[in-house]
Amino acid sequence: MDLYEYQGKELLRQFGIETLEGTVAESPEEAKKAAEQFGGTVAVKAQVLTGGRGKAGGIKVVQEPADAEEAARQILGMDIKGHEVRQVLVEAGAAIASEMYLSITVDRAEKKPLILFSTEGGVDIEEVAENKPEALVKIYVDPLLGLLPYEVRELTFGAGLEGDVAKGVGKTLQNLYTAFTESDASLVEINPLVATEDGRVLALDAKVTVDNSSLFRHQNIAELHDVEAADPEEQRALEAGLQYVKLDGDVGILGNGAGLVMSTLDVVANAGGEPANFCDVGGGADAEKISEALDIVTSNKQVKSVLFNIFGGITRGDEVARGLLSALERSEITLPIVVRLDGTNAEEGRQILSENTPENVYTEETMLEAAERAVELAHNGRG
Amino acid sequence: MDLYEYQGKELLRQFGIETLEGTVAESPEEAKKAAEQFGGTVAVKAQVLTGGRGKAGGIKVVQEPADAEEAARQILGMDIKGHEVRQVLVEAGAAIASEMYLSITVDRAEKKPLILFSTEGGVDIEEVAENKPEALVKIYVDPLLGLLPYEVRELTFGAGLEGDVAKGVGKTLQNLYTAFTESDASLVEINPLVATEDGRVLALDAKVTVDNSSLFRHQNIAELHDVEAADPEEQRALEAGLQYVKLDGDVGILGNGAGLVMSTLDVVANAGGEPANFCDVGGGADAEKISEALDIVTSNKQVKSVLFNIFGGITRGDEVARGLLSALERSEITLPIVVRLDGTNAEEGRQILSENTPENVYTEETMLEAAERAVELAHNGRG
Amino acid sequence: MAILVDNETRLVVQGITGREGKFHTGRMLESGTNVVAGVTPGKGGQEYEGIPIFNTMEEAVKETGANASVIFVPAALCADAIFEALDFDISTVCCITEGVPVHDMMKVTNHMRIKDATLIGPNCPGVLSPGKANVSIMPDSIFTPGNVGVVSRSGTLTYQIVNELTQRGLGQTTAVGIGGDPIIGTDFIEILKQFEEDPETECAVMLGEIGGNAEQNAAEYVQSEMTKPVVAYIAGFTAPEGKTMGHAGAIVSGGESTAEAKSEALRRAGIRAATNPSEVAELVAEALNESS
Amino acid sequence: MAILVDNETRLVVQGITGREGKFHTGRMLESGTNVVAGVTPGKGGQEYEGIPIFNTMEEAVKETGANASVIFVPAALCADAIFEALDFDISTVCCITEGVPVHDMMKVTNHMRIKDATLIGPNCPGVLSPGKANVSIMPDSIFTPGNVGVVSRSGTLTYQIVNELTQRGLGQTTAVGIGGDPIIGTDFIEILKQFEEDPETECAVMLGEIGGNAEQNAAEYVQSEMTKPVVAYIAGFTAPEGKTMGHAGAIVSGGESTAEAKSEALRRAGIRAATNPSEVAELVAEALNESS
Repeated sequence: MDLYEYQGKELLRQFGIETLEGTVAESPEEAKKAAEQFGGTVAVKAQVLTGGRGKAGGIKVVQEPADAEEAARQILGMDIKGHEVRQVLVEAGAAIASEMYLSITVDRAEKKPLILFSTEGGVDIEEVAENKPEALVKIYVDPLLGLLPYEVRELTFGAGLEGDVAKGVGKTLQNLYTAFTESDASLVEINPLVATEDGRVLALDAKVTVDNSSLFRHQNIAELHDVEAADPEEQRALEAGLQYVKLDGDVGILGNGAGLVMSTLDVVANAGGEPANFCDVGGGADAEKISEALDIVTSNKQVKSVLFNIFGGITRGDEVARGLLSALERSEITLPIVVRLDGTNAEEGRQILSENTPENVYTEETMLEAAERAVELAHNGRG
Repeated sequence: MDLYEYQGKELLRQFGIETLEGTVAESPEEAKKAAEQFGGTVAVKAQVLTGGRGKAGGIKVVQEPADAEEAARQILGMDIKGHEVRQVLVEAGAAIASEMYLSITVDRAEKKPLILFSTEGGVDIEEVAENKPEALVKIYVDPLLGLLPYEVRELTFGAGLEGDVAKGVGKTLQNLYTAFTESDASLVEINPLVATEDGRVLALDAKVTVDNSSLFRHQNIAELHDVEAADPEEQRALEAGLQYVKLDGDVGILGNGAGLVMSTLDVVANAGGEPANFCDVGGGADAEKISEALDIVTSNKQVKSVLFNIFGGITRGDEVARGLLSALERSEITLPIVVRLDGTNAEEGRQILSENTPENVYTEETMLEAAERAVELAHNGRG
Repeated sequence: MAILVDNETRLVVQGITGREGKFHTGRMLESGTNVVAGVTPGKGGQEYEGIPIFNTMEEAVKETGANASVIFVPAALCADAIFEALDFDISTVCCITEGVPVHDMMKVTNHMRIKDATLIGPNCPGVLSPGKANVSIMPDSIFTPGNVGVVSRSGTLTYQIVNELTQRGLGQTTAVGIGGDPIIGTDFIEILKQFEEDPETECAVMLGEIGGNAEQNAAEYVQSEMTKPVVAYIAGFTAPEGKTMGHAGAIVSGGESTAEAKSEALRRAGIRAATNPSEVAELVAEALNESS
Repeated sequence: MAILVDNETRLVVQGITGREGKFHTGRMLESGTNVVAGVTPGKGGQEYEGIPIFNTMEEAVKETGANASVIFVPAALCADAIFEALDFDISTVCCITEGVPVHDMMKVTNHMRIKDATLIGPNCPGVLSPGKANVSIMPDSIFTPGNVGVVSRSGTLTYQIVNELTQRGLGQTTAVGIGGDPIIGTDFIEILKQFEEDPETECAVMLGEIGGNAEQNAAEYVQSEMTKPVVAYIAGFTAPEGKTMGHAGAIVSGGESTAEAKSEALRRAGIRAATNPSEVAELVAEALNESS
């Protein structure tokens, strides 16, 4: 689960990391009031759960409260990579001496927290890694020992930091590591981490992603989930316990098991089609869940045909067929639905379907055939 | 560093372990007042840093405040294994259903915390280990993982506990482990841990020993050190940075290095003498430290002769001889002192001593000879 | 021969009295697996399908000589269950449960460096050696004994491909679902290594997906260390960046983690990488023909 | 030959700019030890006695190829210094400092189970292989090369006995002070094992003391595994129960931890256990005569 900048900063402050003073505003007037309160230069920053807001014009630095109001007017409502800006963070200014980068992620291969630090801040860290690898300090932490003092020194000395900045970065790193573990984060990133002219070290931005699997023990963080910002289909799927990702095409796709659905998308693309979504209904042949999934997939108006790819493993093909029929009875879907049934008792399942299917349901034996049929039907539907 | 029962309980309470209500009293009147406050049955318990107070009559359970006063009168001032009772703990009563034993120690061979639990409480755990080993549950904890939930279950199921008692013991164990690690304890022992008739689990006694090497990070615990209760010689040695243990004999012993001093004691005993103390002056030939050590050793009026056993390693024998002479000049010791100098530049050292020694100083070449001489002189001194 | 589980397997089911635990215990028994014990704290002394239930792994191992475990306990309790299994010298632990916190798994996997044991999962279908032992939630009926080793990050995709192998007459030594989470106990390399060492396995199938770079690491291993042919398929060519595709670990977060990059790396390492799942069985048949 | 440190040793001194660090670095250099680096955070770039100082162990190892370290940093910082040394593949780490918290040492020693390295100490005099390397605070002058291996829990008692060995013409392969704390990196057994394997060592001397049961464990090992003669001496026969005798680990806390019980166990295992320190050299001479 991703946090907004202002939420991430609030979290970091709880662990002792310094940030600038800031206020969230939902209207230009609120932004003006906040700017008046801080006085002097302020930054008005779009709050969206995506990167690249700077380049998109979502951050403006202004001198006067009236300009803050105007900046907020421009930014609020803006669409940044499909995300509507509904809030801005108005933040006090600071005299910045240098910009740095600091993050902690979960390294999958090493199975350890990985700290990345660079004295090149405010830019894309992957670019730094590529163009100036010597500016990047990497430290793997043993999760059983936690971050050790010498590892902090590795970072500060390794990056050539000195004096107050070295101390401030060291302290920030220790606090960030605590925030990372205590919050079950999969990513905490401060870019830029800045040193001010008076020697303080501050988080100027904050990107925090918390492991969804850990939210049960972080009720306070789980509550931050922004239902309004979520795609309505994805939100509905989340509530129904479905794995769902919206895409741009016109072939709606459902199946059982993440790997099988992912490969169904690939096969559809190979057949010249464009998947409209990823939807994993999981195990079992629960008619209610299947019908909810069908509803969500077809609520996307772009969808012209649906491909339902089931491999009967534990759940046998005949049971799946019955579940599907029962789901279809409940729904009022008229779009063509291609069903591919394979695995345990597949033949029995196909038999059941062929005897009772509504007109808009087609059955196929293989993934390839099913994909081709679904793509063809979608093309016809575009007509 | 050992804590008194009432201090140990205060510490355990900070980590969520339940105890009975109690008040420390330094006079019979205070004890009476406390008993009045609690009402009903109370226990009056001697606060001493040694075991076996029960057998010595240091614990009395009474029904009336006046009896509590009388009990305190009897216990205060009592000598228990050389420890004078200066405080009693007056503790409220409880309806006890069963007594258990729970402790965590540092296991030297496994290099891990070792949990010991038994449903046989209130008795010596070493006896249980010997006579009824099946009643003893042992769990080694990986210090990098901490105490895991399944280990708690190992203990409660292993001991055949059920219901509230199982839950209460489990919770107590988790809290005790936290207390053990957070306080850098080398021992936390609750004997007995009791289950009350209404299903609560309480620490009826508490023995806590905190690792001396860790006191720098536990100022609050270090401050509990009871200067008054300490042996005055041992306290003075502590302040002078000397390793000192008082014993019962009449041959005062000093040397450099714990192992060497321990073996000096042994050699003296072999020669028929009785060591009066263990005193390690450490490395170097600091005249001031040597003179302080000599003063402490000879302040014990039982001492009839002193054996000073030095192996010159890093510190050369000639330097040691000069330090010793300078120390002797400052002190007014008239007791016979046997000096044994060996190792680097030992001959030069002995030469210096033989030229300048006061009459009461004898030099010897080997440990055995020196020990024999010191024992002989002590015997003569007994006159 | 087979890897990880076989006729010597003496299985304990951790969380045997839960809904999933009960259901799959039944199925594993039907497959002829030697299920010797179950563990559910507080239910010690009971039985399920004739299998004795214990309160702790210590008792279960002591009483039954169990050497493998399969875990169906809730996600929040999995790390504890794994630690418990490891502590009583279970040599193969399969954690089926999905949704185990990543930080828990980092602790578990780093602790495993002092253990001589294999953890499969979490969020995995388990391990099945046809005709020998089924320590999994996989449908035994689609498997048949043979000489192809299968290792996969996903469940139903594995069934899909095993089914096609079986239909083509290409039986399996063992199928291992290593799991779809970012941090898993055992990566492709360790399993491929076991297939390489297993005398009966003649060809290995590796089913990967987007996210991480475990497939690249495996490709390097295959190129430098393996003599047996490897056939692979990577799912998720059409997955958009930054979106979790069902499995917590299936997320494109940089060029290396795409299906293209992975398939490319596999081919460079001399691995037959299929472009769709149905090609896999064909490529296996081809590989076996060539090597025989 | 020798154990742990020898002519191949490339030593880094952790805490080289402190009072103890400076003093003993000078002495180790005088003994001909190949001291290649020092580490003191914040003093990187400086030199001491011509030895380059680095801010971190990473730099020190990278720049100088150091393979052993000796630690003189304050007790509160020792665990961190040991972890740092281990992380950059130092194979022998000697921690001289006294007063390291016991809980710190439990973490360190348990972490070492994943490291292929030897930690000597803390609260120890270090390791000295006469004529080869002195990674210790022991006085080089009393040693002489030979074929007796010495392992001890204490400092000056070791000097006493080494001195007597040398005076008797019985030179040493290596002397190892394993330290006087309750939790130490390496126990008697590991060192005795190395002496057993070292072709040059012909007799081992073990100097124990009250507290714990490391000597009993060593006795078992000697009886079942060692072919070379072992001579021992245990200090502390007169120590009262419950009192710490100088070393944090030297405390009688139960029947097993007394000097009597230990000497008894040693004799039962066929070890020549001296009753006073001066007997040791005599027993060594006797043992060498018998075995030659």
